[in-house]
Amino acid sequence: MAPLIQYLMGGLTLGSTYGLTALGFTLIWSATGIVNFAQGEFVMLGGMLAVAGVAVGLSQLWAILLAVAGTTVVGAMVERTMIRPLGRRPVLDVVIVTLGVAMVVRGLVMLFLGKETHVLEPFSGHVPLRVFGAAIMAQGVWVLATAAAVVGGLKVFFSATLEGKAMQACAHDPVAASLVGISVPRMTLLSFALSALLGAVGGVLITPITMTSYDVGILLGLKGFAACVLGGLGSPLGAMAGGILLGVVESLTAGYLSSAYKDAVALVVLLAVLFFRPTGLFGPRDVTRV
Amino acid sequence: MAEVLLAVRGVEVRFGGLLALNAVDLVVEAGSIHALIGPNGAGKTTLLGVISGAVWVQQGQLELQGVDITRLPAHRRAALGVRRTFQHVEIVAGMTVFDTVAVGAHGSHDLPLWQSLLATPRSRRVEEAIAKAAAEALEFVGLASVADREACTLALGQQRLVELARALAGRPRLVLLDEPAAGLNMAETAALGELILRARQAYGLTVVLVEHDMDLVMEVSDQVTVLCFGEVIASASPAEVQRDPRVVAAYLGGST
Amino acid sequence: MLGWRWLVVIVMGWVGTGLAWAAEPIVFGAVVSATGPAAFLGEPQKNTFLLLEEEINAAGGLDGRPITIVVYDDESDVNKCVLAVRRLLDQDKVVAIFGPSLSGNTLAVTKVAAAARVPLISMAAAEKIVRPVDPWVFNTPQLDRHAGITILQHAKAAGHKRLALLTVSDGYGQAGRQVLQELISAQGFSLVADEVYGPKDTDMTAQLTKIVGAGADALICWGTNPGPAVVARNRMQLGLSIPLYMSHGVASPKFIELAGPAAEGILLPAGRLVAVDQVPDGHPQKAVLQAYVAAYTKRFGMPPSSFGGYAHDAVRLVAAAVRKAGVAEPAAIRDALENLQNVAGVSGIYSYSADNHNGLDASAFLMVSIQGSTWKVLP
Amino acid sequence: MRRPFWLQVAVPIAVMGLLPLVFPGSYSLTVLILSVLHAMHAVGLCLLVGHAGQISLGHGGFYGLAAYTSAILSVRYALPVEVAMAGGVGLTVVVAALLGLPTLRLRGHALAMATLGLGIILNILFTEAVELTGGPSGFVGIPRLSFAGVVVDRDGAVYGLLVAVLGAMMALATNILNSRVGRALRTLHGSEAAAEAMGVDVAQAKRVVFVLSAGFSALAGVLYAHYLTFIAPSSFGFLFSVELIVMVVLGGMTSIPGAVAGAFLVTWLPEVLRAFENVESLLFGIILLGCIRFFPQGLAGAGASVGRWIGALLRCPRGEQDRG
Repeated sequence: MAPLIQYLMGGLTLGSTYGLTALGFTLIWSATGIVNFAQGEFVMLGGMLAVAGVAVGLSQLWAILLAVAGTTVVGAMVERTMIRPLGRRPVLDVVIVTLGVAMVVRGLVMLFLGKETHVLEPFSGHVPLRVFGAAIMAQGVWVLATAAAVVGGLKVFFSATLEGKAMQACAHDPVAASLVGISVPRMTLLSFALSALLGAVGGVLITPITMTSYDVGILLGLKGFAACVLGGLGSPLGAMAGGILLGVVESLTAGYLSSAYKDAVALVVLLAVLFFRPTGLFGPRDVTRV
Repeated sequence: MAEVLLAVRGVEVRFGGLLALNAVDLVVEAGSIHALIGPNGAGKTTLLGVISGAVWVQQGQLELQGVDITRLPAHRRAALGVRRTFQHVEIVAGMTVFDTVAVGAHGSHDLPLWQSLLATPRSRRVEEAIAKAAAEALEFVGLASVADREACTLALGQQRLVELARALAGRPRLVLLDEPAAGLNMAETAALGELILRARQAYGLTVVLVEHDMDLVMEVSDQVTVLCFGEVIASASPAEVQRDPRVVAAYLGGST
Repeated sequence: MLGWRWLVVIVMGWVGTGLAWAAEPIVFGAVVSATGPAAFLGEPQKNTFLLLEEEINAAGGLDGRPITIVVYDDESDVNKCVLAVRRLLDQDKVVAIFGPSLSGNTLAVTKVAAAARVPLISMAAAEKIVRPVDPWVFNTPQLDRHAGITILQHAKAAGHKRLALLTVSDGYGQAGRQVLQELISAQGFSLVADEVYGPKDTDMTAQLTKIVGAGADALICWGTNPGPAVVARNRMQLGLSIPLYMSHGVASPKFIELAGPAAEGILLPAGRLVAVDQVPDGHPQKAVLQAYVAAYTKRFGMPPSSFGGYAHDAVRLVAAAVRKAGVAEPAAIRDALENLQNVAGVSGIYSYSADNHNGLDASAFLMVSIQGSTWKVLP
Repeated sequence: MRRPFWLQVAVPIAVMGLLPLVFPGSYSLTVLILSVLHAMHAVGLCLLVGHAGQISLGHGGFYGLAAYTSAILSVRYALPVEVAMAGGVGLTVVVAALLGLPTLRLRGHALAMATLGLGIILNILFTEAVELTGGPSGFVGIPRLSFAGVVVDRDGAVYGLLVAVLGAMMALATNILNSRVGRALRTLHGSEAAAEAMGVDVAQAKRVVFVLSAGFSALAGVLYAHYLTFIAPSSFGFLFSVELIVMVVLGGMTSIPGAVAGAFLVTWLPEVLRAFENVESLLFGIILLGCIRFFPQGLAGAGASVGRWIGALLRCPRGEQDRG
């Protein structure tokens, strides 16, 4: 078994879990310019609700569908009850509200679903696949394939549908967008619901690999956010690529340098990108000066 | 011919693929009121941004009294005596009229932070000077009585005056006014025109005025430059510009 | 007539006061990490304190006095832990403190308890807690050293020479890693890889790949859930054939649930609690274990974990010390604890002395393997 | 709007001085000491978040960096405590300045991202550099606070010292807010365009406030390390940084005494509401949401209302006399 290929495969699987979280971030950012610190909690909620569904005797498929639907509703409710009433308050206030939402969601899940760690059955069994002599979990392929599909879907959504274009217009200049007849509140609602949906899909997909508990959202959120910044906020492809890059850097560092400092090395890469290429590796090239 | 205060030469600005300003020249004489007019999207506000330092030029040069300011950031230009007002009023919620105006004097003093941190005698003298300048500016525009009100609660006309006072508090050499009459009624506009003329007198100002209200432009300006699609199509006295067929065409073309 | 009545009232009042005085409860304190990252430790411990308080009071209390155990949650946070201990000493005037759950938190409060001259019986395992001995500080868990010795005995018998370590980078993993590094070189093994992972990491294939590349005969993984379950799953994913030893930190049904089929064949040292039915009938711990499992399961609807066992033993030991001392005073309890011999608890058989404040030895551990999703005690 | 010094600094300090008399005992004193330490962060963050409009999610990391540096210098290198503390604060300020230099040129949430990343990197260092830091189970045996050989070992004396330090911080912060710098910060928070057009060096102003707030957190860190004599990485994590934001928001974002009150309340609350320990995260989340939505002025707003109410109450009898 060639270690390098195994490291890359491991990094790919890990990175795609980050990328899936990052996609939700990027969607809300694209539509509203808000960094949603509750995105990790949407991912956690998807996984935990699916686990809870299985625990009360639903089949895994139904549990997953209900979990995704439930999380989407939560996302829409968060926007309706928490974000929208703020109106035109400074972005800082909205960002702080998302921090608050994260704490509330985490607190409620801990209270009602407990503090234990849980796991879902892998969709295609426990037998790993062999790729170029490296082993990869079948579930990892599910994650990667879904992520690729979502990236493609978002690309089409943003470039080919009216809704998608409207959504981007809102982030760019909400006043202008509303002048040309786009309903900014509706777009914000849509972006939160879609992000929650994406988060929940990610949550149920990665739970068979990473397991879940009420507090996994924090780290997932941080890694997803880092992936976004790395790839360039606002670009779905960038988010996914940033996630995979982050995962691969971690995996290679653990393999060749030091497993103790793998997260630190990945974050140093992140800071370097932030300092020297603030729009991210895959973001727009021309940087407007401030 | 009077001394040239501001010279803009061959300025080019691009936003992505859009050419917002193309080879723009502008010469503003000291003590004059120089109007910039043109149809919507002509690049007037962009040009003001270029002068104030909010917009970076891709090509061209700016000189303020013979000093090259092309690569100076906005706050450094403010320190050289450039102030502006905004088309969409930029007044911060939660600040009083007095505080809003006092910010205008910020760039006129250079004081190390530790002085403010420790409230040293020198910093107190600076604060007093700022307070005095702000009070004078408020008095000048006639808003002294509302100094302690929250600025964003005032009517739009008064907010525009707050912005003017903010610009004046810095005792600037050059003031850039971006559509100061937008949203004002006729009486307010007339008073504003008078105020601008008085301010030139009292503060020794040079003014660059972007304005759609032609009556105001004709009343106060010494020189008018016409922009259309990012290019200067005319620059002359108000009377000449009014007769210029290209200008008339541009406005008719712009409005259809 | 009136005088008679008054006399009755006075006598009754006197008796009543006397009874009330006799019934004044003995107040113990406990600090657990019932929330936060270490909640898996603190929650069963908190439950156990509740259970034992009821049990002891139902059985007539200690020396005729009921007991109260004031339980504070430190939320796995060292500041809150210090506050909780100060509060127990200052406001609740406790005679002994059980806990904290975490080694780091314990190290932060030992001086506080010692300065107040109140015995502290920690439920954390780090060796630094009891070596060197602080007269006022005891602990109840089996030491990491004993677990390490048990693992290495098995490894030696199986003929493994080149060992690899994969430890979690928290207090538990750090303590285990230090002990194992020391034991491995002292016992003539060679340590070919020494890797770590973060407590919330979700992929350890890189570390495992590196370990295989280093040519290890066997791997020792030291951590608490969920990390080791990820290690087990990744090991199966990579198809590794070298034996995997785990620590006693995963000796709970939760680990088998999380690791799923990947748990098969994993070896670990565990207290007798995981396999009560496999403990021989004559064993001194058998009755204690059965009683604890039965009572806990009945009260909370799930089986107890070995972490709860640490709380159980702490209470039982202090109760034994109070009975022995005949008085519930901090200094007397401390002195009596130091002289307890052969007290059977959930985690082992305790014998404290002036220079041994842990009281257990390697015999507290059994080597078990996971077979058919359950624990199989190895001979 | 000038902030009267006595109301902003003197009254809060006097109240804090009296608190140990109201809540006697060593336990209460410990809670008070932690509250004052948290308040030091809150004062700095009030400037950064409330006035400069920048969010930092890494002040827990600065707290830890200073604490660990001072602990390492005083224990591993046997330097005097004062020198070690100065070293801790100095290093932290330098690190903050280096981080702020490239980051605060950028608009938007660059600072949130950068501080978040740095905070986690620092936490990994505290955890993994076992030789230096003692690793995840903590750094034991840090010497107690001492100045020129005099050890401050009574908790009462520590509390007095901390309140004095906090008072100095509040005074500095109040000076800033009463100066042109304070107005500049408020303006750039609302409109960077207006601020720079008026001559405010926006990046520089943000940087200065960021470094100042990091310095306050660093000072809190070294005092904490030498007060508790034990530190562990878990005290300096992301969640602590978020808790600091809760304090500032609860205090009303822009008010210095409000931020201090917020710090005291957030530190006391879990102690008072023991039954609610399972819902602490929920509670803090609700505080954040509730304050932003319904009470953007936070405790400071409540304080002002109470002040007006008392004022009205005092005036009322006189008014009746006038009429009578």
